[in-house]
Amino acid sequence: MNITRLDKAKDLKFKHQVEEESGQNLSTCYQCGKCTAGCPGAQVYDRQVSQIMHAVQMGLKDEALKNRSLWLCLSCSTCSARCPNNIDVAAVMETLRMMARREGLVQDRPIESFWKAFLDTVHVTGRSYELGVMADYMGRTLRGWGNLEIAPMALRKNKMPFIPSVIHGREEVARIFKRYAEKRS
Amino acid sequence: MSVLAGKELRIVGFLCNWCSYGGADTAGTARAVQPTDLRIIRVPCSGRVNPLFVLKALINGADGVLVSGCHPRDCHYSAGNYYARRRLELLKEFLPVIGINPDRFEYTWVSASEGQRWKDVVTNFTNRIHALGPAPRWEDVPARYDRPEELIESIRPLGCGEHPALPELKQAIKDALAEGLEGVLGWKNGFDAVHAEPVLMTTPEEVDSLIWGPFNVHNLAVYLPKYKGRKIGVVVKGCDSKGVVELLAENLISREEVKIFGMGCNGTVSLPRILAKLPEGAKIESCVGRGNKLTITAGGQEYEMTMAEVAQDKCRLCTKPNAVVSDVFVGNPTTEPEAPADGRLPGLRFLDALSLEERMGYWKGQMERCIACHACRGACPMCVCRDHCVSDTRDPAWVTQEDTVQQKLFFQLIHAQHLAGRCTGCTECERACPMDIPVFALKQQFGRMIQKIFSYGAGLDVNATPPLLTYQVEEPTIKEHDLA
Amino acid sequence: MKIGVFVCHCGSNIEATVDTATVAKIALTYPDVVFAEDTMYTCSEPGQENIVQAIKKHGLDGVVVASCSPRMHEPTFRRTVERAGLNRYMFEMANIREHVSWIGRDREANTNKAAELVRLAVEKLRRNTPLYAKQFDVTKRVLVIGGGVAGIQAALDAADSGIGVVMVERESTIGGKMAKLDKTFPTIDCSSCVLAPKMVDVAQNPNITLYAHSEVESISGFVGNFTVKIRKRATYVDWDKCTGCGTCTEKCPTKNVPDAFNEDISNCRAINIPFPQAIPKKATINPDYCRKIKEGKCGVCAKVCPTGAIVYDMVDEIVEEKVGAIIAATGYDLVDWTVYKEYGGGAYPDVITSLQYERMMSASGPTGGHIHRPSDGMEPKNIVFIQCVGSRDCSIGRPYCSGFCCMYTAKQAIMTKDHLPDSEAFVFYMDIRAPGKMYDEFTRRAQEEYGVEYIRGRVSAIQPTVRPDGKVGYIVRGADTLLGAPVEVDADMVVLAVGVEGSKGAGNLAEKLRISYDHFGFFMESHVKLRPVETNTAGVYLAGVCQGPKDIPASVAQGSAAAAKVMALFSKPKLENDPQVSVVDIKRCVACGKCIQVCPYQAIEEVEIRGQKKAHVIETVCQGCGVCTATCPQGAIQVAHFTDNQLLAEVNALCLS
Amino acid sequence: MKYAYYPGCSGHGTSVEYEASTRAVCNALNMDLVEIEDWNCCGSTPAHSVSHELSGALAARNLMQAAKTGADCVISPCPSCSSNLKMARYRMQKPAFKAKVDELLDAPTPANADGGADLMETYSVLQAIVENVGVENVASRVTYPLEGIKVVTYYGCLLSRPAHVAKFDDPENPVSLDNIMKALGAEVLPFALKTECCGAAMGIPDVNIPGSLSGRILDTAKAVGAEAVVTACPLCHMNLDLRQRQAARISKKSFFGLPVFYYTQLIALAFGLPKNAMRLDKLAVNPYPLLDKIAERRKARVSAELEAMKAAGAAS
Repeated sequence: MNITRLDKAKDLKFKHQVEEESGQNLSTCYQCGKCTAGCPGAQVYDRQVSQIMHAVQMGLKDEALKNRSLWLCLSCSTCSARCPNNIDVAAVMETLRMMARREGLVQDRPIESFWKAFLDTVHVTGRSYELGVMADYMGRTLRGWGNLEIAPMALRKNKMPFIPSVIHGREEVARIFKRYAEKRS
Repeated sequence: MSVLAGKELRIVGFLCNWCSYGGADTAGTARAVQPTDLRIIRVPCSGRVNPLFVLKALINGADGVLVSGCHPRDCHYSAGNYYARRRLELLKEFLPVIGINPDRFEYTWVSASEGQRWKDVVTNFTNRIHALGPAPRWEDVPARYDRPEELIESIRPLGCGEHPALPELKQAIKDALAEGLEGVLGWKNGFDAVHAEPVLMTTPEEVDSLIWGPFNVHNLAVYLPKYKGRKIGVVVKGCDSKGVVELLAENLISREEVKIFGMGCNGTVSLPRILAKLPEGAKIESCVGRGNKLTITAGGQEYEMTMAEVAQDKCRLCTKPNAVVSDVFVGNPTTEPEAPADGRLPGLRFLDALSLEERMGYWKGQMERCIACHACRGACPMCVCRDHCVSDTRDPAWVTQEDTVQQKLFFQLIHAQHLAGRCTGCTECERACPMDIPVFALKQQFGRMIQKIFSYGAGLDVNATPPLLTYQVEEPTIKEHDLA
Repeated sequence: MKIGVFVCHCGSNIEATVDTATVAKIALTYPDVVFAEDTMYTCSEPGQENIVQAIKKHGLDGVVVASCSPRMHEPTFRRTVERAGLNRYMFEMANIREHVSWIGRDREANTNKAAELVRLAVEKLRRNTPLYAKQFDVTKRVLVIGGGVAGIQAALDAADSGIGVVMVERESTIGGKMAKLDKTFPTIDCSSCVLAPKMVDVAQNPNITLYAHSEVESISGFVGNFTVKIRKRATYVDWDKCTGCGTCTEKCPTKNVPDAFNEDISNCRAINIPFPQAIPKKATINPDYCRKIKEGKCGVCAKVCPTGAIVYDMVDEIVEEKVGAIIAATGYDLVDWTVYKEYGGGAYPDVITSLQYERMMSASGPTGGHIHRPSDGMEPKNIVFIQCVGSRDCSIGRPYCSGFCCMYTAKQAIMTKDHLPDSEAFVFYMDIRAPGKMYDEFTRRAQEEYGVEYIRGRVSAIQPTVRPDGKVGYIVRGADTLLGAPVEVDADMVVLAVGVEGSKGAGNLAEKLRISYDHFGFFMESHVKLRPVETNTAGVYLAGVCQGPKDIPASVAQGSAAAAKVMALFSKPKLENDPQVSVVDIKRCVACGKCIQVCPYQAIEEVEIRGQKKAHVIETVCQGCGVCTATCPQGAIQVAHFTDNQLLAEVNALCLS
Repeated sequence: MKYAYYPGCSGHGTSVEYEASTRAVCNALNMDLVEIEDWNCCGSTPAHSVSHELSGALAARNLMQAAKTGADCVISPCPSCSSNLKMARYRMQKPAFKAKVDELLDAPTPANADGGADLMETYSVLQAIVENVGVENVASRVTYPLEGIKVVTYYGCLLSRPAHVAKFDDPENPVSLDNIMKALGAEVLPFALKTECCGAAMGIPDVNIPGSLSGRILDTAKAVGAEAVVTACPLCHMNLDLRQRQAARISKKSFFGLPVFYYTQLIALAFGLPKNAMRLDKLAVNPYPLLDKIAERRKARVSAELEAMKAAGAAS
């Protein structure tokens, strides 16, 4: 493990940017760990929420952005609901996720791919289509085979239609995505 | 003193020593950074803050004034802030009539422990004043010389004929004099047929000179305090009787010492309106009133005019033509009309239609004409100060001798503020003004706001306490002004 | 008039953001100012001497000091100018620290503002006149509100010095929270063994009048002469007759009354004496439960009472006492922790407060000192202590540290190990706050000698579950932030170290006392460092947790301190008033009586002077609020040093030109 | 009351039984549902994880479509959808955010007096039932009470969170479902994991996440003695029902065999609505043994009541 030179690594601009985009004052975090304690994703995180919060406080951009935890966050807001300092921790996590994507620091391609697959389906049909998302995702990542375990039951119960529903306004929806893509680039 | 040009505005704060000044100290101790505009004047209690200090600051060019005291129930002196709350709330409602944006003045409550709240109050108030920008200066505002000319319609029939009960009244007065009354205040004919003048009747002959009619304009209640300690009588119209009631309510005269004679009133005239219908300088020879018509002979010519044309404004909206309180009431009472939907006299109606800046210009124009004769003060039955008026002393030095619009207006504001909650609306101030300046509008603005906030009208109940001399712990009609 | 101005650097406190030399230079241009200089520490001995010398050398008639808040040092500098032969009221302060240097960062704006504040002080001082205090009589008795350990200490110290004490206690016994504790840290002394003798002393001291089961109804008057109305709440037992034999309690058939003294973990009877050492040891009927009072049936206690003390139709009684000073010692209550739904919000029987745990561990408590969990009586093995419940938590509006929870949690963990050697104690903490003699050592002992597990992190939730053996368990989900990982304990019982706030009704009492209080119900002291016992209302003092969280030794110390303040106040034969009171100019007064009508103190009377009625101020009753001055239309009544002319001069200085 | 109805994508796939029972129950409670014409996917978690503006735009199109129905508000059975629609409206009260979203849309959203977007409010169907219809009205419609079956209610994360946007029930200890279940005659057991996350959509990339989280929820439910779990969320339902075997395996427990119902299915059951209003056949964990138990208890109760009536008749 490297020794962190705090004076050099400290990136206050980064901290302020996170505060600005998330609308949260991170100086008020006193590292009690209640967010970590209640986080359903904590068991699979490689860096705990409270540690990520501390990294942001210290302006340690890499530590805050380069981790899988951001992508494993379930957005359940338990952390925000229980924070004694009224910090919307989930909003900070979401902000970091967006920043990581912008900076090209995505640490969990599979989840990113799942989201892409999901949004592509919406982009094309106007609605999400589970079988399509699944196929797209598995095609992209060659992963997700664990889900095959439940496929027979889902199919038996006719819970995964083979034909996606497509809306009349799908072009309108597609234009939303198009403008979004243009704006980003 | 110069304000840092462009950076700061002039904001004056009056803070009570115990709560808000301490709250400001607490904010300082916590290094709670605030805008630098505010200058704090320490006072013992928010109840010490005479609203006239606020007016003084605003008239003299402050861009904003803030008063802060202890929270209600928390006053170091038990009740000072309750008085402050009533007076300052009323002041805030009053300000627009002289063209000052009421947002430039605020009052609130901050305790000594509330450093953060104090910071928020200062920051928000300063931001508000900066958003409003520098206050308009009297020097820069264009003066207006137009004035209310509206002739409002009367809500009751007005008349000028001879009163049938006058002989009965005279007899009653003679009887009372015989029983030991020192004298009775009434009216007799003046130097011509349209001018009446007050008289203290002490003999039967003098009683015979008593007149009753449209020229009895003077409110004789004004003389009563002078006779305190002596048994005396007074003849009153309805409006005059309200003055008597208010004097009684404030213990300025005593009920045992004054005997009140009343008759139903059918309205009085505005002399300027009559004179305007006659050739300038024409000598008035006689005047006969029949029904609602006056026939005046002047310079050998006859002029006819109706009460609808020449009656005083206050008579047109009068709902109390009969004495509110009396010992002797002769003749039939005049029918009392329902209260009008709009009780504003022309002065206030005119002002209400103007913008804030136009109102400033209006008062500037009016006050340029004021000759500071203080006839308005002399005619006012509710002025208790008499020879001790603050405008005639340097101690305290509320007004200076400078002949400026601000000084003259400030005198009017002192008078209006002293009358707040006590003025019975007899409009004698305005009638007495030799320059015909509509000063009553200031008092009526206070009056209507007192009606709005305290549902109180002066001069109706001898047992009532004027609202600014009392308080309630909970004031349901005053909402808290929370700046934090 | 010759005025001298002294502008203080206050070290760098002011100088850092205010150019004091410039302020002094500008001050020299003000009317009547003949001398001005900036000084390093004006309040220091050389600083004060400098003022004395300047007064003598320049023949000054008055002095302005621009430094900190007058609430801090006005008395100091008044003494200084007096030493130099001036009247102490020929002095004014400009607050350029709290109101300028500490709240603004722009040096130019601050310097300008400071100069203007000096201008205001000069304008005011130019219109000051020498004032002289009047003397008045003082009632040498003190009211102590609250009979916890702080109030007891204050009462005993005052009574010992010969001062009459009136003690008012809301509960039916004195002793407060300390009486409920099992042991005290860091010595593990038995709490009641230490406290009970002091309680007995209160009962036996002839100088102390105790009103238990009573509350302060109203307070009027001022320092030296307060009139206090006390509501003696109905006890339904004639305490003059009650001997405290306890027969009534034994025979009372109503057994389902939540026992408040035992923090509701057990029940008591409808007629009850809270605990064996209660002072006064008298029975009280709880009218919400008594069958006789509620339904008219029963009457057992009246039948069995050997002295015939039971009075079912007793009503509240109001008594009046005259005192010269008041000590508030109303203590605290626990924060309402049931807002924490993630901890069960009060629904889980085995999640209890630290105070309930004290009663459970106390040998005189309902379980006789045996630790059994409430749900099923099982002796717990895993016990989790959660600290900072209701402390340091902005989300429930309690941002402060309650001060003594770290210490009692360590004590309770140690006692747990003592009672149940096989048990495991886990303490979830954020920081261990143990400043105090032998305190840190004590928390170390908990860990080193007793093996208490300290885990650094807050608990997110307590989740009850049923174990395979059918017993209820509580999964405590916390974080170990040092490990950087979520952790869990399957606990049998959870003890919450619940934070404290001002006792219920504190705000209401503060209003009666006319003192400030904060959002949390704590009373505001006059100065947080230098006047922690005084309040801003003369003659009202504070002792114990009612002023802010503190432990027993600190509460006792403040109790003694408050008593000492009262002794100092009463040490003079007469008190002196603050001469900044209202004065009537009889030439201007027209006796309209408006001032009499608005005066909150009935300090103005109507008198006849040479046959004319005039208003007259009773100087020792007037408190100087100035409401009369703001009311008088002629300006005939002026409150000294806050006269119309002084305030007008200040307004004009700011607004004209 | 007229509602603009937003079914959500899963109503056409994994949660057809939720969709069917919701419509049937709303109909029975005289709630007038008008499906939003040509609605699109709200974007769900992926959209707001990628961009608030994108998420806002997808939601805004739906809310503008909804305005055409002339209804008073939008309702959706899916907590994720209703949360997204709520959040979009909440964020778009700020003019700056509205402007950014408008740039993505064909036509800008209408503005209100403060410059924010003038869009309809969205509620979950559950909130509409609890707050507009009232639990007492649900209770009055019950004809076949649930005979005291022991259930735990499972709300998931989004019904009452984040509290400042959801403005519904308690974020830590919600009780709306409990009250409905009690009204239906079920016994609701205390359950500390009501709002504990089930793992959401993380199953697609990694089955272990919902596996262990749902395993814990089901295990605790079983431990406290529940005979069934009641939910209000399609995603929760999938993780608890469809993935129940997987969850048992991953959390190293034996199969729980706990039926997981949508609350609307149980309302329909207690109202005595027809089979196609419940679609119990769509549930992965067999619910029929529990339904049989209800039927048996009902039989026993009714015959006991009859006996009692007879005895009373004989006595008089």
